[in-house]
Amino acid sequence: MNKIVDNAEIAIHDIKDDAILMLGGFGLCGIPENSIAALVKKGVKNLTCISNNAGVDDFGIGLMLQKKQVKKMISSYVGENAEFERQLLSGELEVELIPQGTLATRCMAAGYGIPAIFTPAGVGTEVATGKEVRNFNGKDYLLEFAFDADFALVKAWKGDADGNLIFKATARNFNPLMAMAGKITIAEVEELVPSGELDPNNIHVPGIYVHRIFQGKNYEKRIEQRTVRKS
Amino acid sequence: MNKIVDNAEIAIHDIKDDAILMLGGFGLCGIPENSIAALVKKGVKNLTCISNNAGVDDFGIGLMLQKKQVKKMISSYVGENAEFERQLLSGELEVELIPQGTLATRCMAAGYGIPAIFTPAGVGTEVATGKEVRNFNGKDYLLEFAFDADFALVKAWKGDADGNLIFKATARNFNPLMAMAGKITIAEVEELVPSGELDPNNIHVPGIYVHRIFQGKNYEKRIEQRTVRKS
Amino acid sequence: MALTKEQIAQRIAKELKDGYYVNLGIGIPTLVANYIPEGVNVVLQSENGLLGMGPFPLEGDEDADMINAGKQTITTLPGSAFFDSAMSFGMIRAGKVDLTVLGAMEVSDQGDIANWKIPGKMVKGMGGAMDLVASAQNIIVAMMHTNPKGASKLLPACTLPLTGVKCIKKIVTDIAVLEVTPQGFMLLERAPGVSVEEIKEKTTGRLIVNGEIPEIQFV
Amino acid sequence: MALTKEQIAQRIAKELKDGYYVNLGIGIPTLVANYIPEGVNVVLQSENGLLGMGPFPLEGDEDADMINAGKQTITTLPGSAFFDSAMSFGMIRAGKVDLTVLGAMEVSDQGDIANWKIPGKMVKGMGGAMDLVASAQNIIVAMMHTNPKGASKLLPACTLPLTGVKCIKKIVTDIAVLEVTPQGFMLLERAPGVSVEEIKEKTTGRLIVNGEIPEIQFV
Repeated sequence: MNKIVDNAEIAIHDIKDDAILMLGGFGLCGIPENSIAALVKKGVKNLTCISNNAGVDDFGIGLMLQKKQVKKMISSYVGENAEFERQLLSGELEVELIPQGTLATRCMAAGYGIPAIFTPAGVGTEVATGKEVRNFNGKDYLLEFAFDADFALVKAWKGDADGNLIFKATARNFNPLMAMAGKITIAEVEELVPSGELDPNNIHVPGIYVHRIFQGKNYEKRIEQRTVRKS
Repeated sequence: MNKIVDNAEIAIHDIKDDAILMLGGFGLCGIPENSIAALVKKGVKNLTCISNNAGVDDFGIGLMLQKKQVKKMISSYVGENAEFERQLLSGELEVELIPQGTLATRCMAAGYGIPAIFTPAGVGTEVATGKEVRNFNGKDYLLEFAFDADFALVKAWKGDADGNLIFKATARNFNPLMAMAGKITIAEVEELVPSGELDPNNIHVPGIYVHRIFQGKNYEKRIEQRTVRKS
Repeated sequence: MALTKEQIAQRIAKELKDGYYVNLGIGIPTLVANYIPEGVNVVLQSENGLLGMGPFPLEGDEDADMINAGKQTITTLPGSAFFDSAMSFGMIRAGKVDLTVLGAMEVSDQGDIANWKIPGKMVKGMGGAMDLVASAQNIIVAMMHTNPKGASKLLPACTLPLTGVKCIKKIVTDIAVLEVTPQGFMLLERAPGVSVEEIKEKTTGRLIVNGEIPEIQFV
Repeated sequence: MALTKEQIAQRIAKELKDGYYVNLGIGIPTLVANYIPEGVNVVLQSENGLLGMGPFPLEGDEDADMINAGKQTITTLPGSAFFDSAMSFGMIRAGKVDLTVLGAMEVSDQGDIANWKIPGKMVKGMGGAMDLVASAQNIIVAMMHTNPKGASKLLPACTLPLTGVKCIKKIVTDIAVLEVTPQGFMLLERAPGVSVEEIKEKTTGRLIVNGEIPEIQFV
């Protein structure tokens, strides 16, 4: 049973129009650059993308927006790009905004086989519209459901032949959660190592959750807000 | 703000009669040996202990049972010791048996601020008695509540001055979950290192969850089922 | 002739497919690991928090921090990973484990299982069994066909407190291999030399016998 | 004279206590990190998945994998830890973060806050703000007392879509420090040279003024 595939094109070969995708990353940090490029090349349409953000005009999910491949975004914060705004205002693109912690926890619930959880985020706001409210110990919570995504596309720092993944610094963000949540999980890694080279004590996502893995290439790793201090 | 305390006696100084405790470990693997010894020495009574198992006659929670300090055990598997059985049959000890995954997830829920979760474990069995059953996508689940424990006593492999914890191999088990779930979390570690010596990428429990930490001593690390193969 | 425990495990091992993640319970199920077919790579999960469980350690190599769900000292194989018990049961609930093998005291012809409690006897607890049977897609029970008193363990309904309902897919006993179907236990194979009549006698639940029943093959 | 943004941050920094875990929002709240009092050790949480956030990197040391919740390049301090976003909001929901500082468009005298959406304008989303305000025990809002048109941002009820209800405990504006009480905004301090009358004029919500109101001190 070999999980290693040669490249992103092969890894995403069976992603079809109308698929529901999860894409890891926070802003442009830790996004699956290779898989996104392959999706753009393949030209699949009508995608639902669950991703905390929607990239910028010429990078990340923004590249898929440019080609009008996205039908719906499920995110906590979007609109860092002009094309996104244009499509949203023209009605070409649907957007569902949900709190960031709710987004993360709905991913985790999927990966943990928990169909629904309760969170206080959004109680009393328009996010609560149509949702079940329940009081526990004097505090109100919303019932939120686990996501059900066809594919999860994640980017890790290191991965091995068994699909075990390790993420680096804050590029971890949503990646492990989505890796655990996808019905089929595709991981691209900066460094693919043979089985047994990663310390089993330091694995962030055990390989059981990962179906395909490939050595990524040409990472740009663009910085969205370069901020420095004087020495 | 110093989280380091000198020893187990100081760490548990404010655990009083009737407290609800979580104790990490699976069988005798990864149990907080020093904290248990200090509890025995202190002689606090009427304790409720949330712990996957109850130790053996002369080790682990068994030591607290010998001194009749435990009012109630909440566990998934118990009775590896005679004194436990005697107290249970005589009505001195109350036991609530819950599925192992439910136990783990109710700890996690507490550490994640989720008041309740749904799990299929126990549906249709006596574990479901009195519990709310809810159907999601054609499958029945039980509503299970987050634990509410006064103290969590855990054992880690390495810890630093900020309370960050790393566990070793299968001694991880319930320890990180309970560390995150306790209102006050007391961690004993095999190796206490200065701030900055642990790789921030490999932390299992971030220090924000840990209130007191101390260098454990005289670890016996008893093996319950020594099993070997012929060379 | 009835199968030995080793032979039950050997027969179950034929159900393993390359790439499977497998959880083996205590007792006969543990023995399945000894018969994994050539060319089939499976990864063993231990629900206390390990994927990639290896054989028992050599004498002197035991590590108190490295045990399986049966609390036995074990080793790990290359590619293994440790995790906490919430993630362990998370992957079980999420259906990531391809096959679960466990023992039973009773199985009903609707696939209910009882294996954790005998009223009147000291109850030790269900451990992870209820989570496993409620979550796994593919569960095989490994057990003797009858209890020590000779009474059938394949029943119209379980008499002991249940561990899970309508969850068992297949049963391998010392005399038969059976599938749980909506119509009851479907007899698939019989132990070498054991007659269909004997299996009928020892099965109290609904038993379906369609045509010739082949003998169990081990290879 | 009204406080500068830096001075608002400086005043809020006085609320920090040794050992606090603190989440600072984007804008004025970020500046609070520059005024942490001597001898007070606080740990900064960034909700994308970091405890122990340090200052911005020196030029050339930027790491694309090391950013804060505002997507700015940052560094870490000794004792830091990385984790995923579910754990990050887990610790927030579980009340482990001692103090949250964030900006607002409007605050009501019951402690409601609106800071994520202006109807008719492009909506970018709430990010983690709804989680933070619904979970934190201790929330301080840092904002100007009035909007650019001069209208009060401290209202009897928010007019914009809410981010959270009855959650704000304290407000530090350019002219005042206020506590949210069951009776409304309790005026605690005023900016140096700013009169109570001016604060009254610029506060539409219920304002409570008890006795002499001291000027804000920065040390």
